[in-house]
Amino acid sequence: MNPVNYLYLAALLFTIGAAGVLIRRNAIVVFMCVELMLNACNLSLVAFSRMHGNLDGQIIAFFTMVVAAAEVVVGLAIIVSLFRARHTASVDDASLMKL
Amino acid sequence: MENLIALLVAAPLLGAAVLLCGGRRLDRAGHWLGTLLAAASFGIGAVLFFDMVGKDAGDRALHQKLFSWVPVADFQADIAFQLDQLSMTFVLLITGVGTLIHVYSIGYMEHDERRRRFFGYLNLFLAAMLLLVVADNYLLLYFGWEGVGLASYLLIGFWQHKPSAATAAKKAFLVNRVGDIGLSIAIMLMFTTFGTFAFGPVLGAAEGASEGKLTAIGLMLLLAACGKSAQVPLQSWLGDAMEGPTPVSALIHAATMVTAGVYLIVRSGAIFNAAPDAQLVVTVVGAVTLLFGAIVGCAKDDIKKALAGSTMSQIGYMILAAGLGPIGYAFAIMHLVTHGFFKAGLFLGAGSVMHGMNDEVDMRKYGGLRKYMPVTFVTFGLGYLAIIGFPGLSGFFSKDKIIEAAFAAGGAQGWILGAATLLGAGLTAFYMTRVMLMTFFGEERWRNKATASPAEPDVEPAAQTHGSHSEPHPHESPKSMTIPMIVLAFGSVFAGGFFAIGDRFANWLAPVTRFEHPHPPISVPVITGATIVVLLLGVAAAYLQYGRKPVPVVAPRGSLLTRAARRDLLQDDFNHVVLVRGGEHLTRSLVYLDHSVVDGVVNGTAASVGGLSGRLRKLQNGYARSYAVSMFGGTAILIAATLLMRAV
Amino acid sequence: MSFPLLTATAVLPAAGAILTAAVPAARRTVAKWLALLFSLGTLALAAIVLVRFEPGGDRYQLTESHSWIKDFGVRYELGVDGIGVALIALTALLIPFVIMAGWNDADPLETQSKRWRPTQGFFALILMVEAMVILSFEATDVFLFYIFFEAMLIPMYFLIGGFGDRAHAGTDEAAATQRSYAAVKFLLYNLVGGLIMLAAVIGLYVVAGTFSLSEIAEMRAAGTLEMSTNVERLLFLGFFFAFAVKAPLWPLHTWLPNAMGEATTPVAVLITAVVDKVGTFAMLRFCLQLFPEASKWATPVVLVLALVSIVYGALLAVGQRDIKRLIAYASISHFGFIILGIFAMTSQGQSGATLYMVNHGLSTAALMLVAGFLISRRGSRLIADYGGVQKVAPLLAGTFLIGGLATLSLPGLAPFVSEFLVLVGVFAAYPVVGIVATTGIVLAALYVLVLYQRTMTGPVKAEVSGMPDLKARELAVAVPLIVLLIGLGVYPKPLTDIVNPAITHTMQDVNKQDPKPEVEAAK
Amino acid sequence: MNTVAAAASTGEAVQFWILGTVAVVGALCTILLKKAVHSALCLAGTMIVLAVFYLANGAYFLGIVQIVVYTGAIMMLFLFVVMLVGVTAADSLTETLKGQRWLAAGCGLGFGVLLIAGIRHARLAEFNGLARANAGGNVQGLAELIFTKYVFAFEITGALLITATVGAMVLTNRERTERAKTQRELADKRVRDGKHLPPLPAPGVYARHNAVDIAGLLPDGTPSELTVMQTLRERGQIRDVSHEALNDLKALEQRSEERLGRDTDSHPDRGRDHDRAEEAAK
Repeated sequence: MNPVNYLYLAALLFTIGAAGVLIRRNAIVVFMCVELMLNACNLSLVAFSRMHGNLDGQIIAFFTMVVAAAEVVVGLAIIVSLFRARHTASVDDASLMKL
Repeated sequence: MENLIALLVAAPLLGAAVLLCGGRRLDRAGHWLGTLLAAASFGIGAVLFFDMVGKDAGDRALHQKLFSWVPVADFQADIAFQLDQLSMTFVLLITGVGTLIHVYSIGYMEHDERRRRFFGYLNLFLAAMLLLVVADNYLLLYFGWEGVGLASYLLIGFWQHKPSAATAAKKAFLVNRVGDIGLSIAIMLMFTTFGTFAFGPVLGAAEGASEGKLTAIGLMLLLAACGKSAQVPLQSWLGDAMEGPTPVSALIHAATMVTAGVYLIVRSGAIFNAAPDAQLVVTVVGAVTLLFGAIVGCAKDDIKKALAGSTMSQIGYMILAAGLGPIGYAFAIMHLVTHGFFKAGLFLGAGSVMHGMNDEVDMRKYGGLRKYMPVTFVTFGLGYLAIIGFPGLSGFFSKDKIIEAAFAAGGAQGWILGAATLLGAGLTAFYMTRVMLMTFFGEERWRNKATASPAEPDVEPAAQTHGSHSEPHPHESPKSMTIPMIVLAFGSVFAGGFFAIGDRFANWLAPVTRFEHPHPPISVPVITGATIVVLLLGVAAAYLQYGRKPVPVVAPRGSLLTRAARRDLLQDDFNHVVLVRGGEHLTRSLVYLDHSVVDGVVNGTAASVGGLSGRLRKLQNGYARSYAVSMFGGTAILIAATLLMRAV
Repeated sequence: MSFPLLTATAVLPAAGAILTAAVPAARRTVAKWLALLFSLGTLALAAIVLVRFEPGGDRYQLTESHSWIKDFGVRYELGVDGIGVALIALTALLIPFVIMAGWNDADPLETQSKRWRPTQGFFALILMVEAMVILSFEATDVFLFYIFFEAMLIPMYFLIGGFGDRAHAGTDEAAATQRSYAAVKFLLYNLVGGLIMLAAVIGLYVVAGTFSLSEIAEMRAAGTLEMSTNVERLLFLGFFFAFAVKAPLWPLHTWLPNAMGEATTPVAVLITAVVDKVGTFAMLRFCLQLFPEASKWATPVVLVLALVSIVYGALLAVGQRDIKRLIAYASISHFGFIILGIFAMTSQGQSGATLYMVNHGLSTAALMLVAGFLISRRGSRLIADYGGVQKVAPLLAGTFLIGGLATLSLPGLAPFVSEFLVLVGVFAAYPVVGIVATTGIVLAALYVLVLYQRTMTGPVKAEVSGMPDLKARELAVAVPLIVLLIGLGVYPKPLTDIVNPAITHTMQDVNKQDPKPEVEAAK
Repeated sequence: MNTVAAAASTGEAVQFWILGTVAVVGALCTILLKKAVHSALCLAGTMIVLAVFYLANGAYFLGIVQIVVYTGAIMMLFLFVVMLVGVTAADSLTETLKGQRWLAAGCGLGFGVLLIAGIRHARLAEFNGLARANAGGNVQGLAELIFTKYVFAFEITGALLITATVGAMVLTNRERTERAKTQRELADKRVRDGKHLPPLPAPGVYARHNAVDIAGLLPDGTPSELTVMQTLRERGQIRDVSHEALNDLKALEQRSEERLGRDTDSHPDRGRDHDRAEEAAK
């Protein structure tokens, strides 16, 4: 088997995640989909690092995880306060971004 | 001596400036100042005249260049004066009659609170008119030409609160403007033909130019003359101009301004001599107008309008004479001067009558006034005799000469013109007799019937004196008014004889206008006889109609011609229908077009852009997810693009 | 390095603008006096320029030249020829009157708070416009000119849109919408023109490799400037379009009536008497000098358009009900005369056109400002609302009449000289065009006299009866203008002496000679 | 096994195909299931699968971290939030934005196709394998890089984490505006309000059913909301006493009575009780 398949898998997961972001209204689920996309990236990074035979890819993936962790913390905090504010976690309810 | 010329113009100009800018504090002395300056200008004119007489005929012309006016490349216009015999004649006429009418106005305008301004305008007119006649190039003449137009505009509309007056003033100015197109085009033609438009060079080189150009120039000058001198087809304004105060009608619309056209043609004699076609047209215009004016004069019941028609007709004589070339120039000017005297006199007389009759202008409401205003009666009578050409008086000499010259034009042209002038003489006799009879003879039609003045109560200052509109109390006018009338009467009696004896006047002008003796196909006494017969016929006819039978107070319907003549032979109706209505429609449709089409295109574009952006605006629905979709799609497109780039 | 006189002439009003704008809101009067002071100072500087300028000397004098944007060879080059001097003088002369006339036009209404700020802005903007206009008269670098040509739109936009005529029919909201419509229209028209011109400017740089007028002239003289006929024509059109919009020439004129109608009278004067002159001035300086052949190629069309402008503008003026719009259309007609004179390509025509720019500035200013005084008294722009003013306010009527007579170019008043020169110049080259143009004289008389008759004469209207006559401030505006009109009408020689040499140069640019007369008159 | 072959072995292939399918299915479930909890769980599954793939790719450290940090910490965080927001809060999958779903699907499809096309297009060299890189141990290798080459990035991520924590606290911390009420004050308040003078009934006081989210029945058999804890009440997560529940309750009583051998009319009060219960059931 050609390990390039990992990349295909990553692409697939990423796309699914993106589609999820677009389809779901529940902020939390949207957020999960973002995580999914991040993970897909990580997978491809790892695969790359294996291809090139150096660890930089893994390092990047590592940083990605860290950043993802930070992002989740803040993001979930935002969601919580949003829920507190308007008793809903739907992203469509925050639609004041129009003229 | 030369420097006096400038002074000649400056004096009344100063008067105008002071009176118009001076403000109310001059109200009490203003009219005296105006009269004084007019008189001063007359004095200067006299001095110059005697100086001129002192010289021998050859070098009598004076020249004075003040400064260069508009110098651009070849186009060199100077403020420069030329005073030769022709100009001198006019200077004396203008300042002389002008001064008299200033004096007259002192009395006539006594009760008008704007008398100061009236005198200011009069002075302004004098200055412009003098500038017109002493200018030494056509552009400066144009300056004066429009100047008198302005003065006439201001004076016709002097009683601006009367809409009729304002309209008449506007009409006069506009019709004159049409004429002015002629003058300006003539000047341009001169510039392109001769490279200059100063009298000396142009007239000197006239023969050199092609006849076509000269004819064009001539016709354009004629157009200008028609405008200013109220000749057909631009005569329509003169009748309405009678809305102005009577002294104005006397000075501007009888004696001086309206004769400027004659001056222009005579002054440009050299050009016309070399352009026979133009001359022919001039004579035709003159002939037509003299009959036109006479007919109109026969039908009008408004005394001033009747006199206006007569003025038209008399100027027709002058224009006709001027069109005859060297044989006519001198007589044209001569008739102009004599006409200046008697017509001014007649108008002043008419003014005096109105003054005594609560500003009633309808002759049908006059009658039998000779007992009440003797001086007016006598002076008016003398003017009357003069204008109809009663043997021995001014009109006789000057008009007779023109008739002779007309016959002398030669060929069929000569006969036709001669006949026209004769007929005109007869008509003149008729309508003037009519005026005379209706005003001073017959029963007193103003008695025991209220004279409903057509004008508002405060129209003429005189009205305020005899406040009510009930029965007028005819009375003689004050000295300040009668004296000028008497002086003018003297002029109208003796001037003609004085000029005509031994062609004194013709010889005086000869250096300027090249005098030639007319040689009519039939002997002079015969023509004279014919003239006298015709005028007696005219008088008789008038007497039969208005002397024997009582004059109805309400004008009878009259024949078709009469009714047409009352309406200026329908010329105004034509103007109204064709020019005014047509113009209104044109402008209205243009306004619409400008708004809907020219502007509409632009607005349409703007509107469409606005609509498009309005539709695009809907994409901004505020839902993060739909923004995300577009972003996602964008990414996809970017990737596709990069891939394609790579692939290529 | 001598004192940069030209720069100073433009910097002074600009500085004045900033200072005026900085005056605190409550000190309204201070701002007014400050603005007036600076405009007078500018006038003084302009007078110095006028004196220092030797008519016989070089084509461009008092030149300043500094490198600005090296990479594109854009230089800060100033210099004036006779035409420029005349127009700078006109501008510097008119602004004080504009300021005096608009003394109270920008004051807060009763409804607005006394701490209303824009009064300062009004005068500051006027001064800013003055600076821009003067600079664009001075710039001898095409790019520099373009910058100021466009930059003057900004203050004008705010002047039109921000300060409307107090006398308007309908509600304040309606007036506001009309005003913003007019302002936007003004801006868009001129921006489109400017955009096309920008393209042409860049194109010129591509072809010539420089923006400097003088360099291009040298190249042309040396024959080193290779510009194919088509390129030249395209560039000409690019420039001409912008100037024709500004001028304005039919059919690009429709912004002017709106702008002049809605803006306050002083601003309307600013537009037609000063700003629009930049357009005609630029035709004379840039179109003819940069693209002589193309100019000659375009002459027939331009002449026809100018003729249309003359007659069309006059006829529409006759048809107007609104005093200010009437004057606007009259101006369109007059601009037709100016353009006619420029493209007649004769000394008389072009020098007449230059005089016309100055005289039209004076006459329109006189007529429009007096009309403004009239309107401010009655609070209506409709002719029908007036009548018999002459009886209650003779001074007002008199000055109005003189302004009107100047507009119909009566001999003895300045516009006559220029109009006649233009006509003669055109007639000499194209007789038929000249004859058609003369009809403009009659139409001018028509609309002026109709306006005067309907507003000033006749029985006194009730609303008019209490109308006060001109006050001292208003006389201080009207009288000097009238004096100038008469003075330049009787003795325009000083002006022609300044202008003629410049015109000789322009004639050389297009290498044309005046047509010679048929017969040499016996001098 | 600390050397990863350049080319994947058959074993790895099998593993890939099986787990890969699981991962994709998990991902799909994540985005398709109605309830947030289920999504979260599916995601966790996918992540574990990914962790396995990391390990397979020789990223041992990352694999572990993935399991510990992601699946262990982050996903649990998610679950907490889900609990806060409401476990059963299922958002309807009906799309409100017009065309959004189709657009999303289209874009996603196109995007995926493009990515895959891109990868295919990239004609990647076969793997060099991490043999050398991992020679000194994967963790050591990473550590070396982190503290040398990527030290700045590392420090910055440190800062980032701190900021994130602070930010989270700031966002979630609700400022107390007034002192917390004491028991006494609360009691007084209750008295003042006048409702529920007695303390709230403990969950399932009268309950005939042992779940916190089912309202207990009042003596007359009507369910009382008060017996359910406030949070659930607010979320509207109260399961009502269903009709069946009442029925088998009745059945129970029936049986007990039969066993105790009492006839119904000897216990009139109970009969009344029945009727009332039935009414409540209706």
